[in-house]
Amino acid sequence: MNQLIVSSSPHINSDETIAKIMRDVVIALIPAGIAAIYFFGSRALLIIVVSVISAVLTEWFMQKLYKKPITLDDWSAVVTGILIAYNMPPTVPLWLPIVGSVIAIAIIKQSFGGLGQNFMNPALGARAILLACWPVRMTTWVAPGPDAISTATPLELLNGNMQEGFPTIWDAFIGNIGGCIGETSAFALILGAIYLLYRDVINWRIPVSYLGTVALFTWIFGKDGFFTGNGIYNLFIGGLMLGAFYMATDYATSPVTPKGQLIMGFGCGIITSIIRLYGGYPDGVTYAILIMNIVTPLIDRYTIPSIYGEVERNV
Amino acid sequence: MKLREIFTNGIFKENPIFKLVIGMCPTIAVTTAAINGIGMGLATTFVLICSNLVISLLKDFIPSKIRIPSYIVIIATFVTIVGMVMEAYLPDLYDSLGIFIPLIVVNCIILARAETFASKNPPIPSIVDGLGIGLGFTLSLTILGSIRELLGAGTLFNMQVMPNSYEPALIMILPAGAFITLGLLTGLINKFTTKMD
Amino acid sequence: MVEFAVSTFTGGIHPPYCKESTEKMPIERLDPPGIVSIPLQQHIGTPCEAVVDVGDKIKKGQKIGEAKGFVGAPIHSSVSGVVKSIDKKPHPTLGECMAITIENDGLGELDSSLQGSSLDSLSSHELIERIREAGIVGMGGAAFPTHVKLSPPSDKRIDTVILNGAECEPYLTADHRLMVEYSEDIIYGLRAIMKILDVKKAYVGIEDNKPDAIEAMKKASKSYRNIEIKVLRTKYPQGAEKQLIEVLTKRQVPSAGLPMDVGVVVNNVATAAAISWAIRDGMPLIERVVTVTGSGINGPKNLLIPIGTPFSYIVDRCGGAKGDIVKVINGGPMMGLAQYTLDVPVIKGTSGILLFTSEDVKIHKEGPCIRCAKCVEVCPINLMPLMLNAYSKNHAYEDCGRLHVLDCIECGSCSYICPAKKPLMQNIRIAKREVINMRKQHAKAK
Amino acid sequence: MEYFNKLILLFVSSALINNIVLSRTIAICPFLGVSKRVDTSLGMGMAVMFVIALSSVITYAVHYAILVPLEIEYMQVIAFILVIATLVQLIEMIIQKTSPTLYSALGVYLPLITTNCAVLGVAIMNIQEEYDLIQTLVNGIGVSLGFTLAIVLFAGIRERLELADIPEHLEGVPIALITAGLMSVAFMGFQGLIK
Amino acid sequence: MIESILYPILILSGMGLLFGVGLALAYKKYEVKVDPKVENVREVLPGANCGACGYPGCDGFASAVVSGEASPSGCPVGGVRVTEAISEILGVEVDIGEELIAKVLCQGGKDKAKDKFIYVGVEDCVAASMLSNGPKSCSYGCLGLGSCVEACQFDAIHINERGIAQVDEDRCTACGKCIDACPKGLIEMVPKKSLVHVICMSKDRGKDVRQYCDIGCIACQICVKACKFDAIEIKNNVAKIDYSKCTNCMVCAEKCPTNAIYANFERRKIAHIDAKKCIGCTICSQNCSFDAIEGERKVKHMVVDEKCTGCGICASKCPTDAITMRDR
Repeated sequence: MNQLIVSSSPHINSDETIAKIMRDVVIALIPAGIAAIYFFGSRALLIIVVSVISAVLTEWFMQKLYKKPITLDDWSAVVTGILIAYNMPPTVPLWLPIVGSVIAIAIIKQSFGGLGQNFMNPALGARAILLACWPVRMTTWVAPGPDAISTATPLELLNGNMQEGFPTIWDAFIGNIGGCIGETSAFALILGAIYLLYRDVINWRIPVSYLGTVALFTWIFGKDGFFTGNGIYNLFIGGLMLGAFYMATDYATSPVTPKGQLIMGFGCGIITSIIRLYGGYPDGVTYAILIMNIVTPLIDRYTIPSIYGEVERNV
Repeated sequence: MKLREIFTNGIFKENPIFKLVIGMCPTIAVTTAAINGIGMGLATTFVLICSNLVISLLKDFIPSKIRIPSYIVIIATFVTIVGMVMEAYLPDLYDSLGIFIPLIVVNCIILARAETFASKNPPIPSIVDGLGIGLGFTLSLTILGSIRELLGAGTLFNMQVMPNSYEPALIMILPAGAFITLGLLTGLINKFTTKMD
Repeated sequence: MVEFAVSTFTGGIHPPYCKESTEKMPIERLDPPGIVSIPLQQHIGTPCEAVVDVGDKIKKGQKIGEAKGFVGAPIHSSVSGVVKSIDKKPHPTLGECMAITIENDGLGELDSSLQGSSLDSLSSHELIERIREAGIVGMGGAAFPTHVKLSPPSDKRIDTVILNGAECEPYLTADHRLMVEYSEDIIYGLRAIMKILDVKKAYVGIEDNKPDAIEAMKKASKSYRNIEIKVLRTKYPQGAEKQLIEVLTKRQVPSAGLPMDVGVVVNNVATAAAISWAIRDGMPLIERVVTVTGSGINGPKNLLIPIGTPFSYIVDRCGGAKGDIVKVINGGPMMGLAQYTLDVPVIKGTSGILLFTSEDVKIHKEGPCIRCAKCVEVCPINLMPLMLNAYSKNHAYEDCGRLHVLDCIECGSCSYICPAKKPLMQNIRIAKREVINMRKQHAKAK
Repeated sequence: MEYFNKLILLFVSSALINNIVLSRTIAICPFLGVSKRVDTSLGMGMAVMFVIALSSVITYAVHYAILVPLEIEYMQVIAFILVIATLVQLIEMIIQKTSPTLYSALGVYLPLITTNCAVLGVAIMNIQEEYDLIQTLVNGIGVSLGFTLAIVLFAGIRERLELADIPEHLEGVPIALITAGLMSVAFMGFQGLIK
Repeated sequence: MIESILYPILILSGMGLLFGVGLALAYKKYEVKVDPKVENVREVLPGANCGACGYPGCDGFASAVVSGEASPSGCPVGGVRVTEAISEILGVEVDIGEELIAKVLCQGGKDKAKDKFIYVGVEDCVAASMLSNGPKSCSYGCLGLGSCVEACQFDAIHINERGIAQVDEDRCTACGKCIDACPKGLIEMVPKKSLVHVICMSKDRGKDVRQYCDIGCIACQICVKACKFDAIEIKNNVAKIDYSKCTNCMVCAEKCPTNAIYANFERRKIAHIDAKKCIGCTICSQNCSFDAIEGERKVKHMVVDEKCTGCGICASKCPTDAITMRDR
């Protein structure tokens, strides 16, 4: 008999891998991509493709540069690329998603040691930086359809004291509104989210607490006094669905403890609502998640669950 | 140590920004343009030379228990002078540097040199040290300011450099851009210098 | 069987159980090998002292090693024959250990001093003495002497006895078959335990993937109203002491505490069966049921194997090895120990022998931790395995101690579930060891 | 009521929107230096808060009671720094005597509060913005809370970074600066909260 | 005009005086007595804060030394220089111990010692040793996974190409961290000047050692018999050199059948007799255990180069200091 292998138990492993998880996220993002192409045309597809390719290339280049193993097969760069594209208005020139991908992968992800070690969501961080660099480019919206008529997003309308001209809640739900290419269709995003929940890639804590907080908060603090806001409407507009299901839940940048995840969702909800209602930007989802990303290490630190049997001993 | 060594030491081996990592506030705050970097750098250099000289002269008379407050008062005097001069002759620069002119007082570089060098060395080397460190500081600030101005406004010393089609990345002239640029720059220099070792 | 399982504990995993190949195989008695080598140490603690010499002729069931101190169990010969040597031999859990090697004379002569008795004729004190003399230890794995477990300090009130028939480890079916075929004996042993502890309530916990065992046990216990057969949901580590107690009694064993702190004593079903044989037939613990399975064995079986039988002999009797064996495990795949040789003997705690070919043993490349928190979710103790792993790797053992690393029950769920294939369990084990060392040194310094 | 609202806005502004570290980029040295552990940075934050609150009030008094009547406002920097230096030294002595644990935790950084630009910066800003005494106090507390918030969050992230395999040449200061930059990006979200 | 100069000066000096007095009073009230000795000791320490002394950083060590808790030679990093400096400050004469160096006592590399299984898991000796004592068939052998390398703060220990840890003598500061890190207890402090070492720790019987490793100590007693100075004994099946008796004659290493005793033959010395000083007293030749000195009474003695082992006994016995030990 040849030499045996000796290793520490357990001797069996689940067949879950990082690549499988990331691939599931990509699959879950497909419906939103189809919706984007349907509403904004082939331009949306082009942006997605350019963004993904540049993200993957940057990942490859940085790993070469830092002499790390090349891990393109874990699909994480693809996810980042797609999310960056989804956070772009359909009007952007193609160099913008490329710059975004480079910032996201090279600075926000690989500088901190690569997958799982970054403290900030790469796609959102890149979006915030692009927003600071080229604010006009990043906030020029068009209405869905072939004509590319410039329009305002529902959030801008809400902030502009308009009384009319809002898209219906149905339009907002299926995505027939202005906005970033991947964020408009709440329906497609929810479809993907159901898949992720079913596959146990994400759990309910962050999305539910996030969405719930926003709905409640925007309802309570309405424009015309307490309890006059339209909380449900607020759920379907802006980047909330995309943020709540796909970016606030980002493993590396959200708390690992159950209690921490609830706090994360709640915090995101509060900040999003405050920025939506009182802030200088129409949509607070990006900044809300980024700010909670920063707080995540502290949340983890202070929400470590009490271990089995500990409570009883203290009594 | 030879005077020449003391001088180059401040620019390279003990470059206050990239090697010692002190004096960060003005570095981050005022380097939105190359000219601001130079202005801030030279103002600091002046204070550094003067305070180093005075402290070196007075080092035997200051009791060690109250040396820090004494140094600061000396530094503050020169900062006030610089502020007045700038306000009179370079009002634009004075305005763009704003609160960071009085804050030169608390720039750790000056106090650090007073503590580690001027209080232990005779006047001439102290002046040279002040000059070296000050120029090292100025150089770093100018480099950082140039990069930020170039990318953030497309200009260099207020002259259009980048082609007109270039759309300036505004973040470069915001604090966030300063932090990130300085971080990457320091990393780059680290890589460079470790290779040389 | 229409019966709902009792509610389950938090955390845990659902590995593939792989029990099909042996769960229907009746227990066969393995004929003793020509040579057995019985280690003088079967569990953590001080080794036994040999009471025979090289050249002595001994009988089956004769005591050959005497325990030193209260926390120890004597060791008996599983064959009749001549003592050939007493020296260091490979050991399945301790690496190496002194062992008595006996050449089997094939006669199987029983030691004449072994006397059967009955439950009613013995006092609880005599029962304990009999259990101790029979060298009975916990047969679930850790092999802690049973008589110690059954003699709780007087300030602990025990009101419940639990028999552990969960057998949540994949592959293993030894307890399962035992419950199907020897249910009467198990209940008899359980009654002995109840008599010793003077307890009115007993549960037998069995996972719902063993319906035939549940049925058999129910039948055997029908006439004893204070014995309840409880159906458990199939989930690993359902058979871990603390989890079993919580599920059955809703009591949580305190951190760093023992089951007796909440008035419970837990024993394995195999231990109960051994107790019944010790009482009725006076038979010491010299053989046990072992599941021999895995993709590397030609004929998987449940065997009643004499203690001290080398693995190699057993493999031969199961049709030999099949294919390219890369791993041999003593115990189950989740908590068992990998062996480097087949020369190790079966000991009292061996519940299974697994032979894995390269088909079962995938060597994964370790990836970066993506903080998916799946390890946090599955940990039945509510620990933070990902943090313990990172701290352990950085030698930050004080942080590990702060995060209660010593409460880890080493079930391995975290390592199993990790999508990055990090060796969480191994790093946690290192941290445990270092923390214990650190605390010892600390105590010494004081 | 309006005055009260103004105070709240001032507080929010000085703590979050114009965060002293991430937006005004003052007090970077202690921010980078004392942020390796959450506990220490919390202590540093507290110390700074104490010093700033006290020094804002005292410098306010010095300015309006001495410098203005004598028409020597140009002496502001010297006078203020003298006050602050004395104050810090006093506090240092008191802490060293009364709480050795706090002293050893903050160690070398206590004397460095003197050169913490935030202290002098706040004092000068208070005068420049022509705040009254209460506004001065509110601003001081707001700024120092903002400082504490930034440094504690930063320390939390840095503790995590300790376990990450950061590329060799970015380890230490460079990655800390990049982290600060990204934090600054996130804090931009607070912009425009007060129109 | 006068006012604009006078006021600032008055104000400044007034404030200065006021604060000065205030500070002075506060200083009196809140004075913390720091022993100046502590500060002085702290000054001479290397400041690496490595903790090798067992105290929390150099500050901790400084106060421990002054309070008498720690020995002045307790800083392994600073070496003799620091010990002397501290002793000077404390005014204590310390006996400067022999300079030590860490030594890994195993040479059973990949080519010499077999593995008993393939280890898969965390690349760390402690981790591997927890599984059946590690993959090496000799349970006392170096696992070569580098726990000591990681523990060393001075980059003084490396795994060599044969898979065995090796100490870089120039960098080793004898801080002892590697000793604690090795799960096999294979690293020991040895005197830096000793050139002969038993590089094996196996307590197995000779028969077993032979089975596991080609270069292990089989406790054959040959070295014990070969040593003319009673410096070797066999303890627990392994030879042990008493460094206080060893003369670096290296005869044991020559005789060892398995090469388990290693000697640095390149640094072996040789006796040299100064013909001018030699008076032909024969004391040296009488004391030489190796018959390496020839010469009749009253005749200048000669060293037989091939026989001399460099033990240096002759040099220590020569009444006229005519013999010096030289490099070969």
